[in-house]
Amino acid sequence: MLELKSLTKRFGDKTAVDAATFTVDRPMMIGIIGRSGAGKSTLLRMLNRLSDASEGEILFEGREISSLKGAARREWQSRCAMIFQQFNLVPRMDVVSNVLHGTLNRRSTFATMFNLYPQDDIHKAIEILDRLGIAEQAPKRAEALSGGQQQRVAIARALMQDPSIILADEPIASLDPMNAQIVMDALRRIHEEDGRMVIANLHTLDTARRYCDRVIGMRDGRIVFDGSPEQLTTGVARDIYGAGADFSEAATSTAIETLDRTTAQPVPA
Amino acid sequence: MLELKSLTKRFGDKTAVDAATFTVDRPMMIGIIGRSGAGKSTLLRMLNRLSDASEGEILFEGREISSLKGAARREWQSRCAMIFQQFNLVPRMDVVSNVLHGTLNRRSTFATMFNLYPQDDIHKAIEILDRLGIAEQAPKRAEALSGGQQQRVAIARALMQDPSIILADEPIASLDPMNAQIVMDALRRIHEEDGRMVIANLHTLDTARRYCDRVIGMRDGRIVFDGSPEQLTTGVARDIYGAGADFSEAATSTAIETLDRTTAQPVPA
Amino acid sequence: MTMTDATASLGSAKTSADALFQRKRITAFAVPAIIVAYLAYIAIAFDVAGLAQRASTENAVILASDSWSYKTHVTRDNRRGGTTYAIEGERKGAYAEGTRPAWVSGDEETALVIDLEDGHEVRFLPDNAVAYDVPGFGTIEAQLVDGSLITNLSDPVPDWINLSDQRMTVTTDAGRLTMTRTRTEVFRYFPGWELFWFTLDSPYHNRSFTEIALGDRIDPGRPNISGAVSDFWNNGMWRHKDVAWAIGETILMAFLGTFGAAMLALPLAFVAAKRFSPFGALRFGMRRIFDFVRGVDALIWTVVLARAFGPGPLTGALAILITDSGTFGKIFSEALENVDEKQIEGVASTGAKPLQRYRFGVIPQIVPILLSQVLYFLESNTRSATIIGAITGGGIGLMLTQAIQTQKDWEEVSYYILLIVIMVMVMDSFSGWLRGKLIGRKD
Amino acid sequence: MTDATLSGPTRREVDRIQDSYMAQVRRRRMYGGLTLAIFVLLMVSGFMVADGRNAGGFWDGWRQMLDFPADVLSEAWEKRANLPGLLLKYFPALMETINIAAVSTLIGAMVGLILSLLSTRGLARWPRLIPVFRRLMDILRAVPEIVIALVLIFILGGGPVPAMIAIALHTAGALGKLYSEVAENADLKPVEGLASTGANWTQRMWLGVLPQVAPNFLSYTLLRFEINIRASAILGFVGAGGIGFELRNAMAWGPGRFDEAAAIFVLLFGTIVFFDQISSRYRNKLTEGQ
Amino acid sequence: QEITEFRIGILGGENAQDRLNSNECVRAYVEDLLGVETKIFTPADYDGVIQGLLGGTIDMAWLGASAYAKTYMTDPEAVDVVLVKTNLDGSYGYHSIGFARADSGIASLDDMKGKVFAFGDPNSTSGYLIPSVEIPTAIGATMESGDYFGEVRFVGGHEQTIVAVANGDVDAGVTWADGQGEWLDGYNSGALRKASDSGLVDMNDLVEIWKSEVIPEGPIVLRRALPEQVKADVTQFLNELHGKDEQCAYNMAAGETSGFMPITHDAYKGIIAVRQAVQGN
Ligand SMILES: Nc1ncnc2c1ncn2[C@@H]1O[C@H](COP(=O)(O)OP(=O)(O)OP(=O)(O)O)[C@@H](O)[C@H]1O
Ligand SMILES: Nc1ncnc2c1ncn2[C@@H]1O[C@H](COP(=O)(O)OP(=O)(O)OP(=O)(O)O)[C@@H](O)[C@H]1O
Ligand SMILES: [Mg+2]
Ligand SMILES: [Mg+2]
Repeated sequence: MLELKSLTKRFGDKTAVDAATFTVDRPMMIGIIGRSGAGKSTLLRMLNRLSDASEGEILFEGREISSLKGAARREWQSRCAMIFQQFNLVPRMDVVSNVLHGTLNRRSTFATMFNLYPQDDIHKAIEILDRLGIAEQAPKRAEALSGGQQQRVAIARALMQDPSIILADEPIASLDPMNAQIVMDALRRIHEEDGRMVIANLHTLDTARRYCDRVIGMRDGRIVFDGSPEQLTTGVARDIYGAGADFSEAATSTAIETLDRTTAQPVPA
Repeated sequence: MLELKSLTKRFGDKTAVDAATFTVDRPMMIGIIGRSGAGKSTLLRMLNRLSDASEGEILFEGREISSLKGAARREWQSRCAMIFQQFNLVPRMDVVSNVLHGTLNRRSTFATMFNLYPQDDIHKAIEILDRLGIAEQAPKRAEALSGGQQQRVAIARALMQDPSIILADEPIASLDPMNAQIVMDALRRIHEEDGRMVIANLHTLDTARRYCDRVIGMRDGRIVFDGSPEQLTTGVARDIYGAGADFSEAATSTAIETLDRTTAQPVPA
Repeated sequence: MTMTDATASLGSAKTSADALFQRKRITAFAVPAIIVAYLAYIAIAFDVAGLAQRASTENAVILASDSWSYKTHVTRDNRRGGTTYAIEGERKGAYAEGTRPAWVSGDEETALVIDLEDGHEVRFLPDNAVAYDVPGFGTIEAQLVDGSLITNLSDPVPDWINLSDQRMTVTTDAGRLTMTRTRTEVFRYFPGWELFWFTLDSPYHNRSFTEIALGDRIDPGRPNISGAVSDFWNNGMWRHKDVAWAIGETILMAFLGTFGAAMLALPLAFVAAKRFSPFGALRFGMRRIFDFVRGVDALIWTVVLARAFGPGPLTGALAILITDSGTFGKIFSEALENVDEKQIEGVASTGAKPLQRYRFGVIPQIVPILLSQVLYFLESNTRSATIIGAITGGGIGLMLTQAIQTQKDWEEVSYYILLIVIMVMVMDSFSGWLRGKLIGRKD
Repeated sequence: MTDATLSGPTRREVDRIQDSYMAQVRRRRMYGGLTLAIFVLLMVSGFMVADGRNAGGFWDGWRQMLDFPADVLSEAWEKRANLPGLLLKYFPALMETINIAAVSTLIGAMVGLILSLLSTRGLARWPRLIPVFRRLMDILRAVPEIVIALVLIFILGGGPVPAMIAIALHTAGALGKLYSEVAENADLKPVEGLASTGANWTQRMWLGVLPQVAPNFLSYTLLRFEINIRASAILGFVGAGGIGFELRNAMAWGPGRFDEAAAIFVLLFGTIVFFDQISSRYRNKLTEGQ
Repeated sequence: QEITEFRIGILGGENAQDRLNSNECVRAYVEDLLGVETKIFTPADYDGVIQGLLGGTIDMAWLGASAYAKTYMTDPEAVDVVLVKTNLDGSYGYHSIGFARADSGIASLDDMKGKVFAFGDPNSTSGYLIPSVEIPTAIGATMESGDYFGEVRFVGGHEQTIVAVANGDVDAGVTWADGQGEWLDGYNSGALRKASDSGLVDMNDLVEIWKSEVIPEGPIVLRRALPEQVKADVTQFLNELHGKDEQCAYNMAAGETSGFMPITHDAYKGIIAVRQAVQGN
C-alpha cells in the first residue's frame, strides 16, 4: 500500500535522505532507527508532505503522493497524521480544541475561524481522549499538562484525523521512561485495534525491538537495514550507529528496567 | 566583651530567635549550629544590625548596640563584618573594588561614588587578597570567580573593614568540600593571627568541632547548647537537630573524607 | 614560589590595581563631566539665566490665585453713569437689574459703599469721585476732572499703586480698584470656583444639596432633581455638557484610533514579516511604509487630514490610526518573526488550510503581545488625543488650549487640567485592569 | 486503558466530561460572542459618533485625502531649487528640537532614577513613603506635556525652556515607572552585602543596584529619547520653539511657503528615522549583551 | 440640490473660547431657517477653518481679511464673500497696533532699531500681514531679522504677543484694536482691551508706537458650492439679525455693532495684493 521509490532530499550540498526505497504492503508498525542526523525526521516530513522531496516518488495505494499540490496535498496530510517530538500543540488553547485541530481539513475555513466545531466532533474528541486516558484534562490548557499527557493529546489529534497512516517523529524522546512507555503502548494499541499503519522514528533500539513489526535502519541518509526486530543484532546495530566495539545498548535505552544500571541518558540531538 | 541579653526576634506570630542569651569574654571562634529554620541567620543579622531585634539587648564592650540608629549603626556595622552564604558581592564589579567596599563607611559618599579610594587602601586590599591567596584575581570581575574564590573575596572585604568581630552565615554551605576547607582554614587563621572574634553559622557538626573553640546549638530559636566542642556528643547533637535514632553525622558532613560514603547532601533551606 | 617572587608579583599586582583605578576614576569623572558640560551649553543656548529674570512671577501669581478663586466686578460707567455687578465681569455672571451683592450698600446719589473686608472699603462718590480706605495706609481719594485724574497721592506712590494722569490701578490683598476716564471698577476676590454648579439665573443657585434633594419644589415648573441636573448640565459658565462631550470625544479618538490601527496593522504585519511574506520587495516596501507613517507624527497627519475631513474627532482618530498602524505594524511583525514554528507545523501537519494555520498556529501566540501593546497604546493615546484635539479642534485638549491662550478664567484651566489628569489615570488603570483580565497579570 | 472503556461507569464519566465541556464551550462562545458584539458595537457606534461630530464625513472625505499633500508636494517640487538653502536655514531650529529632547531626557532620567529607587520595594530609602513616590510618578505621567508646556509658556514666555521642563517632568514619571519595574527584579544580595559593611543608602544604590540595572535603564532611556524628539517637535506647534514651531508657521501660511514646509518636514522626518534606527540598533545590543 | 447639514466654522485664537456659546443663538436661528442640523466648529487656529472651507467641510465662516485672502488664493472658487460687520459709526475697519512697554523708553518705531519685534499668527491680518507690509515702508528697511530689527519672530497669537511684550520677552509687538475710544482702556474693543480687562496687563505700562491704516474687517463667507437658495437665505438672515435680535448680533460680533452689511470680493483685492507681495519673500 505504501511504496517509496528512491526518495531523496537534498539541502544544498548535503543529502539528508539518499534514495530511500522500501515497500509496505499491509498496515504494520514500523520503527525507523539511526543516529542523530541520519535523516529520519526528513524522511517522515517528506511522507507527510511538510517538505518536498528533491527526487523520487511516494505511492500510496497506487496514487502518487509526492507531487500533490494545494488542496490535494492538504487532503493527503489529513490522511497521514504526524506526531512530533516536541508535541507541537498550541499551548494556549485547551486540550479539546487541540484535538479538534485534527478536523481542520474537513471543515470550512470560516466556521473554524470562530472555533465553531460540530458537537459530534467535540464528543468524538473527548472519547478519543478518554481512550488515551486523559479525558479529565479536556478543558485544561495544553501548556498546563505534563509532557506525557501532551504527547497523548498529540496522538488524540492524530486519531481525530482518522488517518490511514500515523507518522511519529521520536514521539518519546522528550519523555521520561514512565511516560514513554504509556505513549508507545498507546501507539501500539492504535495500530492493533484500528489497523492503522504506524511509522515511528525511534532513537532507542529496545523500543523498536519491543513495539515494532519491522525495523528500518538509516545511516547518513541511506537505508542500511530493513528487517524484523529479531534480525537486529548488536552487530547490525553497531553498523547503523557507526559505533565502535564499546557500543552498549544500555547507553541508548530508555526502558525502565535498564535504568538502574546507569543514570546516563543518551543525548538526542 | 560581647554580651547578648535575651535577644528576641519575632516575625508576626513566629518567634525566630527566642531570648538568646550568652556572653563572650575574649575573642574566640564560635560556631553556631542548628537545623534549618533554627534562627541562626536571624541571630547573626541582628548582631550585624541588618535587622532590628524585637526585644533584648546586645552589648559590645559595655556599649549598647541594638538601639543604635543611622550613622552610629553603620559605624557599628563597619566594626562587625559579615560574610554570607551566597557571598553577596557585587558581581559586575572587579575583585579589588569589592574588597574596597569594606572601607565605604570610613570614606565620604562622594569619594566612593567616583572610585576615589586612597592608594594605601588599594594596596592594602591587594595585600589582603594575597594573604588569602587570590591576589592574581584582583582585576577580574567577581562573577568570573569560582565559589570558593568569591567567598575569599567576601572574607577579604570583611578584613578590609578591620573589624572586631567577623560574622559568617553558613560561609561554606554553597561550596564544594575542597573550597569549604580553604575558606574555613582562612577564617581560623584570621582568628588566630589577628585575634579577631569569629562567629560562624555552620550546618555541619564536624566543621564546628574541628574549627571552633566554642559551639552554640540552637533549636526553634532557643539556645539549647553552649559549650566546648568536646561536650558536643552525638546525643547532644541529636537533641539539637531533633533527630531520631537514625541520625548519622555523616549525613550532615561535608568533610572530604566522608564524601565517599554517601552522595546525599543536606538540604540547607 | 620563593619569597622574592611573591613580593615581586604582589608589587606588580599593586601597580596594575593602581592603573585599574586610575582608569575607573577617569571614566567615573568623564561621564558626569560631559553631562555637566552639555547642560552648561544648553543653559547658555537656551538662555536660562535671562529666562529666570524674565519669568513673570506676576503671571504665576495671577494663575495660582485665579485658579482657586474668582472675582466679582463692580463697574461704574464714568460717562453715562450707572453701576453694574458681574461675576468675572461676564454677561452670564451679571446680576439682574435691581439686584446686587450683599457686600455693596448705599446708593449712587450719596455714596455707594463696597466692603472688601479686613477694613478695606471703596466708596463710589458722586461726580466721578472715589475713595478707598486702605488700613495702615490711609484713604486714597481720586476724582475725574475734565478728563484727567486728580488724586490725593503724592510721589513716590507705593508700588501697589499704578498711577498716571489718566488711569489709576490700586492692587491690594483685598481686591483691586481701576479707574480710567471711562470706567471705575472694583474687583473683590472670593475663594472657590464661581457658579460651578448653577449660574445666577438658575433658581437652584446658592441652595444647599439637601435643600434641592429633599426640600420643597424650588422651581414650580419642574421637579427639583431633574431641574437641578438640567441646570447643572446646561450651566452656561462652566458648560459641563460640552466638557463631558469633549472628554468623550478625546477618549473616542484614542479608542477608534488605537483599535482601528490594530485591526489594520495585523494583516499588514504578516506582509512585513519574513516568515510569512515570500516577496522580499513587498516586505521591504511594507516596512518602509510602516517607518514612514510612524515617522510622520500623528500631529502632522492631523494637519494633512484637516483638508479632507475638516475639524472634529474623526480627523483626530484617523490621524492616530495612521501613525499607530505604523507602530503596530512594526511591533506585530517583529512578534510574528519570533513565533514558534512548532505550533504552526503541528497545525499544518493535519492538512489545515493557510488561513487556519494562521488562526491556530500563529494568532494564539501573538495575542498576548498584541493585546498588551494595544492596551498600553490606548492609555498613551488618550494623552496624544488631548494634544491632537488642541490642533484639530476637538475634545478637551482644544478647550484647554483655548482657555490657556485666552488667558483668563484660570479656574477653568485648572478644572480642565484636573479632568485631563483624572481621565488619563482612569484610562491607565482601565487598560491595566483589562490587560490583567485578558492575558493574566504579569506574565 | 483496558477494553472496558465502553463499560457502564466509564461511559457515564465520559458523558459527564462531554456535557461539562459542551457547557464550557457554549459559555465561552457566548462570552466570546458578547465581547465581540460589544467591541463591534463600540467601534461602529464610536465611528458614527465621531463621523457625526466631525465637520466633514468620512465617506466624502477620504477621496480628498491626498489633495493637501498634493498641493504641498507640487509646490515643493516647483521650488525644489530652494531646498538645500532651506534645509540649512532650518537646521538650527532642528538642533533646538533635538537639544530639548536630549536635555529633557537627561534630566527626566536622573529624576526618574531617584524616584524609582525611592519607590521600589526592598530598595527604598523610606519604605513608608513608597506609595507617595508612586503616586507622584503616576501624576507626572498622567499630565500631558502640552498642559505643562502651555502653562509654563504663560509664565516663562515662549521658547525652548517650557517645552524642556514639560517633557522632563513627563519623562521622569514615565521612566521612573519603567526603572522601578527593572529595579524590582534586581538581586538584593549585593545590596545586603554592602549594607553589612556599613554603607549608606546612596552607596548601596550606586554600587549595589546601578551596575545591575544599568543596561536595561539605558535601553529604556534611549527609547524615551526617541519618543521625546517627537514630543519636542509637537510642543513646537503650540509655541514652544524648535522645528515644530517653524513647521506650523510654514504650514499655516499655506501656499507660497509649502516649500519651506516640505524642507522642514524632510528635516524632521529624517531626524526621527535617524534616531529611531540608531537607538533600536543600540538597544538590541544592550539587552542582548546581558 | 439638497444639503443634509450646515456647518459654521469659527476662527480660533482671536476669539474667546466661549464663542461657541456666543454663536449658539446664530446656530439655532440657522437650524430653524434651513431645517437641517447645524453645527459649530472651533478649530484651534485660522488654518483649521480655512482648510475646512477649502475641503468643503465648513459651509460658513467669519474670516479675517488675510485668512480670506489665503482661501481665495488657494482656490478662487471655494467661497463667496457676502457680508461684513460694521462698527457703531458704520465703518468696517480696524487697526493693527504696534506697542511696547512704557518703561522701555521705546516710543516709536525709530527706537526699535536692533530690538526684538514680535508678530502673532502668520495668518492674522493685523498680527502679521499688514504690519509686515506697512512697517517696512515706515522704517525703510525689510522685516528680516538683523536688517533693522535685531530679531523678528512669531509668538503665536494676539494674546501671546501682549504677554510677551508685557513680560519683556520681546521689545515690541503688533495686535489688533478698533482704534476707537481710549488707549488707556485698551480702546473700545480688541485684544488689548480684553487683556486689560482681565488684569493681565495694566494699560499704564504700555505705549502705542505705531498704528496701521484702516484694515477692512474680515468678511463672512459662504461656500460657493452651497445651493443658491441656502446662500440667499443665510445672507438675508444675517443681514436682518441686528434688527431682529440685537443681543444675538452683539454675541456674534463680540461687541457693539451696527449690524452686517453686504460686501463683495472687490473690497479685499488690496489685501490679496498685499498677501501676494508678502508671499514673495
Ligand atoms: N532545513 C534544513 N536545512 C538544512 N539541512 C537540514 C535541514 N533539516 C535537516 N537538515 C540536515 O539533514 C540531515 C538529516 O536531518 P534529520 O533531522 O532528518 O536527522 P534525524 O535523523 O531526524 O536526526 P535527529 O535524531 O537529530 O532528529 C542532518 O544532517 C541535518 O543537519
Ligand atoms: N523575613 C522573615 N519574615 C518572616 N519569617 C522569617 C524571616 N526571616 C526568617 N524567618 C523565619 O524565622 C525562622 C528562623 O529563620 P533563620 O533564617 O534564622 O533560620 P536558620 O537557622 O538560618 O536556617 P537556614 O539553615 O535555613 O538558614 C524561620 O522559621 C524562618 O522562616
Ligand atoms: Mg529528527
Ligand atoms: Mg540561615
